[in-house]
Amino acid sequence: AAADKIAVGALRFTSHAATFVAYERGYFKAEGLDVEIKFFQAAQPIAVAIASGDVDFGIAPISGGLINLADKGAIKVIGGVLHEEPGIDGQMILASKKAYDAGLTAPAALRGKSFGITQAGSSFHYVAHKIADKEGFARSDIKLRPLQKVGAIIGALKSGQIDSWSIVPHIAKGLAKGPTVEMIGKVSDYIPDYQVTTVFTSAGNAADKKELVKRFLAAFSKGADDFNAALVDKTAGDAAAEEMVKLIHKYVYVSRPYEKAAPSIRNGSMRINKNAKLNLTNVEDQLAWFQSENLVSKTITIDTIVDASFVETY
Amino acid sequence: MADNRAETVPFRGGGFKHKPAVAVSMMVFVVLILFWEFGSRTGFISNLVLPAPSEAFTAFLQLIETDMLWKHLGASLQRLVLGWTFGTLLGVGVGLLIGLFSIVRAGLSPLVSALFAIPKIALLPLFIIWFGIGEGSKVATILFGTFFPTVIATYGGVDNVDRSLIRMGQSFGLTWLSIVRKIILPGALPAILSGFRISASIGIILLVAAEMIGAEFGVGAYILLAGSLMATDQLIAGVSILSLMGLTMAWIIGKAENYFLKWRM
Amino acid sequence: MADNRAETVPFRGGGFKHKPAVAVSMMVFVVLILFWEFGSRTGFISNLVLPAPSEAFTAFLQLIETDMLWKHLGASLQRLVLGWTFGTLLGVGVGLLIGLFSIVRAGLSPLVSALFAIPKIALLPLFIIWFGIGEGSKVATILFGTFFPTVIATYGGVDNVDRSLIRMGQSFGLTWLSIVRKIILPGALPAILSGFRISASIGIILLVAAEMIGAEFGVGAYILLAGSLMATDQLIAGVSILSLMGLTMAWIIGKAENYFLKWRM
Amino acid sequence: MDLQLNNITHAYGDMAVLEDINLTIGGGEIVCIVGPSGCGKSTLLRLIGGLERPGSGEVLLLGQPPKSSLNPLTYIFQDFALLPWRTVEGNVSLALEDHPLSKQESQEIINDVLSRTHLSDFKKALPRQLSGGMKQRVAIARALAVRPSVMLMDEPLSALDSQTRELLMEDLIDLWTRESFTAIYVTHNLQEAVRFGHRIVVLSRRPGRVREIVKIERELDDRGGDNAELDEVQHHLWELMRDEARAADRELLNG
Amino acid sequence: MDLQLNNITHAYGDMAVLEDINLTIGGGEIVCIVGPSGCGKSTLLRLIGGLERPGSGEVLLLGQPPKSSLNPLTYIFQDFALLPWRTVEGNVSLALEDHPLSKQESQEIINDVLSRTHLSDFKKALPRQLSGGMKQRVAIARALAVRPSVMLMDEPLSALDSQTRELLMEDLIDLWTRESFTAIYVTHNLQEAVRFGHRIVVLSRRPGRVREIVKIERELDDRGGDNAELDEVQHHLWELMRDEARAADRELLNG
Ligand SMILES: Nc1ncnc2c1ncn2[C@@H]1O[C@H](COP(=O)(O)OP(=O)(O)OP(=O)(O)O)[C@@H](O)[C@H]1O
Ligand SMILES: Nc1ncnc2c1ncn2[C@@H]1O[C@H](COP(=O)(O)OP(=O)(O)OP(=O)(O)O)[C@@H](O)[C@H]1O
Ligand SMILES: [Mg+2]
Ligand SMILES: [Mg+2]
Repeated sequence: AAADKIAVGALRFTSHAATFVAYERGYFKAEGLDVEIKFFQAAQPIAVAIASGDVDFGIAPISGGLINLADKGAIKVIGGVLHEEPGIDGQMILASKKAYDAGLTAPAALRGKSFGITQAGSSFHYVAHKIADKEGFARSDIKLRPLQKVGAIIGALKSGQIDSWSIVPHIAKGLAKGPTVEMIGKVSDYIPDYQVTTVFTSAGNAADKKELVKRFLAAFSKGADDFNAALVDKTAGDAAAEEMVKLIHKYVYVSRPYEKAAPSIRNGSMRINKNAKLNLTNVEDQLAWFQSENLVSKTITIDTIVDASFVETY
Repeated sequence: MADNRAETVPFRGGGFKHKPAVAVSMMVFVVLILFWEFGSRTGFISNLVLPAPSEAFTAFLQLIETDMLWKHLGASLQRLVLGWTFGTLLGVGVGLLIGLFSIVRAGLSPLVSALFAIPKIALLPLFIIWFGIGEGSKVATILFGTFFPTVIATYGGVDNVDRSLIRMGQSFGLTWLSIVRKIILPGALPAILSGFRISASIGIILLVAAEMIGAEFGVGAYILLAGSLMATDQLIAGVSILSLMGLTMAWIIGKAENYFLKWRM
Repeated sequence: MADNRAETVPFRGGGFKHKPAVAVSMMVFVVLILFWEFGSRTGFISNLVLPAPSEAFTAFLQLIETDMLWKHLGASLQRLVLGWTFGTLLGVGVGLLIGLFSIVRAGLSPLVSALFAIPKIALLPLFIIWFGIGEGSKVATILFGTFFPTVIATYGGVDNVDRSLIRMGQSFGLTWLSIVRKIILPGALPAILSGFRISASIGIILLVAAEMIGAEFGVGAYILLAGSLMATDQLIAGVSILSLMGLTMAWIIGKAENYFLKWRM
Repeated sequence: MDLQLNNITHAYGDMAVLEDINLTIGGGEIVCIVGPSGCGKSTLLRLIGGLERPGSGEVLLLGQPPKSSLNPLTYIFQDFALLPWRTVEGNVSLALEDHPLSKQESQEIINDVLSRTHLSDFKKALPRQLSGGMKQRVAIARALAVRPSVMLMDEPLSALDSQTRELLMEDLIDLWTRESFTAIYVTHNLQEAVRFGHRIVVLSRRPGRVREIVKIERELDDRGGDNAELDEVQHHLWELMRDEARAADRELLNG
Repeated sequence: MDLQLNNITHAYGDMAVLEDINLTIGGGEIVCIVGPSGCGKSTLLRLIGGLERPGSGEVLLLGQPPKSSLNPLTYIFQDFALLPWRTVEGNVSLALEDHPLSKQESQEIINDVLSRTHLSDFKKALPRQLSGGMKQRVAIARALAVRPSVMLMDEPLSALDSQTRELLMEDLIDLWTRESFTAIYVTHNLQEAVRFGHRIVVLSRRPGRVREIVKIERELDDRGGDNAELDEVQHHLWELMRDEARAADRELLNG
């Protein structure tokens, strides 16, 4: 039979490596999937694109937009991708040098400080509130600054216009190396089992094309296994790691020469959940947080968002 | 006259004239909204594609109930008023200089034309660096957006002041300042005011762009949030608020025109 | 005549006239850029605040060298041409209908005014749902942005066609279609063309907004990427490309005006 | 073909403009209509030409217009009403294009009327290149092209400077002497009226009524130079109208 | 105070407009300047009033203007040149505001000139509410307010319809009869010229030169009605100018 044509939405980030590996190494083909990768500038539009039918599968953090789209019956979360886990560098909390010098040396001191986020309802927003909760001050004591774009946040942090931010390790490390930014903590201390990104598909696929979804997840997981082995667990040897970096470089940091891109790719490698396991507990926590912030309707249940029939959840 | 047939002259005028039909206008709006509501209720228009007007209205009511409307509106209006006031004041000033002095014109008017067309959203990152993420960059965005059209309207207005009036002023030996104050300024006023119309609507459009930068409150911020949450009902509500702001501004400027330009019809 | 003093009549004309001073215009540009370059080199203008013009130029050269310029430009031009062409075609069509038929005017013109002023960035999330993330929504953004001003320019043009010419046509017993084709259309053409000027620059401005929607290539996408990377040199290079596109469009429309409106001065 | 106006009364909204106008115009006759500003002269002409419908009363065409006439009632307007985007030739041709004429027939008509108005050298000129007098000549050529039974002229000379007016007046008289067309000639200018009119209809202030109809027997081509009889008629007309003209002049417009 | 023009020659770029104009205008005299379109009449008037500098030659004021004159050389323009945003009163006051006059003095002058031009009832009217004739009266009042030694009038009547023109002509003659101001009166209209001019200067086509100066002895207030002498002068002027006027008329503009 002819292969099923599907489109997968992706960002040019290392965290989407599983898709690239599965594509490059023919795992999708082996499952009878004719995949077209569509690239996006931000995660949010991938969810919208699934709703509009432009894309079949995508990877993105749980966001207010994603939940609302799920509520409107457009999409379903079907698995987990990135996951914070002890022992592996996870997202880090940063402070501007100016704020650091003024005493912001630990997340506990964030009370009354400003914190950069892209938009209300983004993962950054969630992180900031989780820190407040754990440190025991009111969420409103952290002054959130929505700046739309990661680049804008970086600029604002460097120039001391915002005091703090949290971000994935490879960007965090890069920034902290410079003179204007200091690292003050880890997100995993505040959200131990953070299900950072998830894989999702249209509600139609999840309900009517279960077979197709399963085949996609199988291929995707194979890609994830290769990636984890090569760059996260480093059990596959140096040559395999090198080869993996080269493969990823076809998609990520393409405008930089390989020598410059490679360290960033290696630094940015975080574990991708085996078999797309999904931490449902954390997803529920995220949903509860969205609801407590009035960002999504209180009547939405976890079943509206997640179809747990495809992968192992915990 | 042999032939005694008498015929009325055939009518050939008519057409190409507009009878105002307010009833039709109202009806189109009402029918459209009813159809839209009906479509949404029956599911003919998917909720994903477009929320029902009633939902958008509910979102609007919610804004009022939670007192957020005034917070958003207040924040936006403050930015708009500040940015627009300074933008137009500066714009009128520079426009007058360009209109009155050849040297200034030669120096500035190509610059103004070059900068006018630059999309302000593209410059947001620079604005953040230049003016910070506080109110500064938001006001600056609107200021920049309103400055250039005002300059162009103003010096266009000065250029279009009837030369024969200026010549008349000179022929009566009026001083340079008298001519500028009593002839050129009032003569350019209609153009300046119609420039205000344009700059006001540009200002409102730029609210959305301006409030991309670290704004917690503001109609633009509300719309952006609604967009990122895919809360289309709130999105439509927010956009309607902008529309109403635009109508209000146009109405105010219309009043100002009536007042300042009553010498015209 | 007892008093025999003879005096020349005092000169009181002069002033309020513009001598074109192209040299000054050029000089202002050159001096400004040199000053900026100098400021950047000496560190007087921090690199964070504004990159040196030479850096922006280097970024531009890099675009050429890497052949990315044509990719970006090609993608943007395609969107612009498609969106603008359909937007203006539809706009002229609807504008003519509004201009010619009272009923259509009553129904549509308030709707057009209401929708005209809505900021298109605010609608991006809806556009994505309606038109997808492919070229559709990008072209649609530009189409929407250019449609409304064209409608308004067109029916304004039709309204402003000299009524005495229409009356003349009727008095010679011309058919309705003849009057529309031979009098109203050519008479509205100047307004339509100047509407094209406006819609072209709106189209270019909207490129940035349109390419916010998942565009890999395109001048707008390039600028957005540069902004998010705070690569101010690339940002300035990209913005300059937009400016050049604007100038080119204006030039083309100027040529079209010269061709179609040679009957005017 | 004669024209007959029966009890024409017209109003715009509440404003009565014309009241009870009765008039018959016969073939080859030039009837001048004079009256103070705003008394409804142009309105009357529009009613006659069928561009507007009279509030009450009727405008009748007595007898068939000749077959050859393409547009029996043809206007010449004060503002020339030339299409600025068409050449002289194109402007004349406009009047012919909706009629079933062969290209050659049209071309012949155009050449003929242009030569009769001394415009043959200006065929390809655009209106903006022409002086006011030349523009009005083009309008006259265009009117001649459709072989009208009656020419309706609304102040055809009043947009021209006085020397051009003088020149065109001579041309018009020439033309009439050769072809003796029928015309209704609206004007403000009493000198023109006594130069052109076989009969001069004097209207009162708004609402316009017929105050007097003055007949001048002398032939048109015999009215040039100094002519005491015409001076007298003109003087009489001016006496009739002066007070009303003054009152019209001193009226405040738009409230 | 007399005005003397010595060898005035003027050109715009390559285009010679005036050539070697010599003329002296004495007190209380009205000099009419006639000539075909574009021969440089308006230019000449601008040179006389100091609004433009002559290419060569000079315009001399002989003798001191009277102390009371606020603006010795004062224009009246064809297009009235009223500020549309000022009332009748305000337009007159404009001419006085840059002079050191008390409020009361100004008010007196304004009231005086408005009553002399029969405008007292229209003090508060805006230009848009006035007919053309009234507008020109306001411009005349404004000119009178600065007590000019010489009035420079550039076709003051040619924007008016012919009845209003007739009325204003009567008013101007009245005014001159009472105050015998000095004036240079540019016009196209030979009838006006023979009604107003003590001398009539006929200019040739561009470049304008003085072709002839016609003197009319009869008093201004005796020129009304039918008047064979004036008709003859007018006829003579028209004979002088007809061919040039025709040539000017048939010239293509802007290439
Ligand atoms: N279409 C119209 N609608 C309303 N009022 C009109 C219209 N046309 C003319 N009028 C009014 O009717 C009156 C007569 O107008 P008309 O143009 O016929 O006068 P006229 O005698 O030609 O004046 P003029 O000498 O100034 O040309 C004027 O008061 C004018 O304002
Ligand atoms: N400022 C100027 N620059 C260049 N050319 C000019 C200027 N003013 C007038 N001219 C030209 O000089 C010539 C004479 O113009 P002017 O206005 O003096 O003529 P005129 O006799 O007043 O004509 P009209 O009878 O049409 O009023 C014309 O050809 C005109 O185009
Ligand atoms: Mg009329
Ligand atoms: Mg002149």
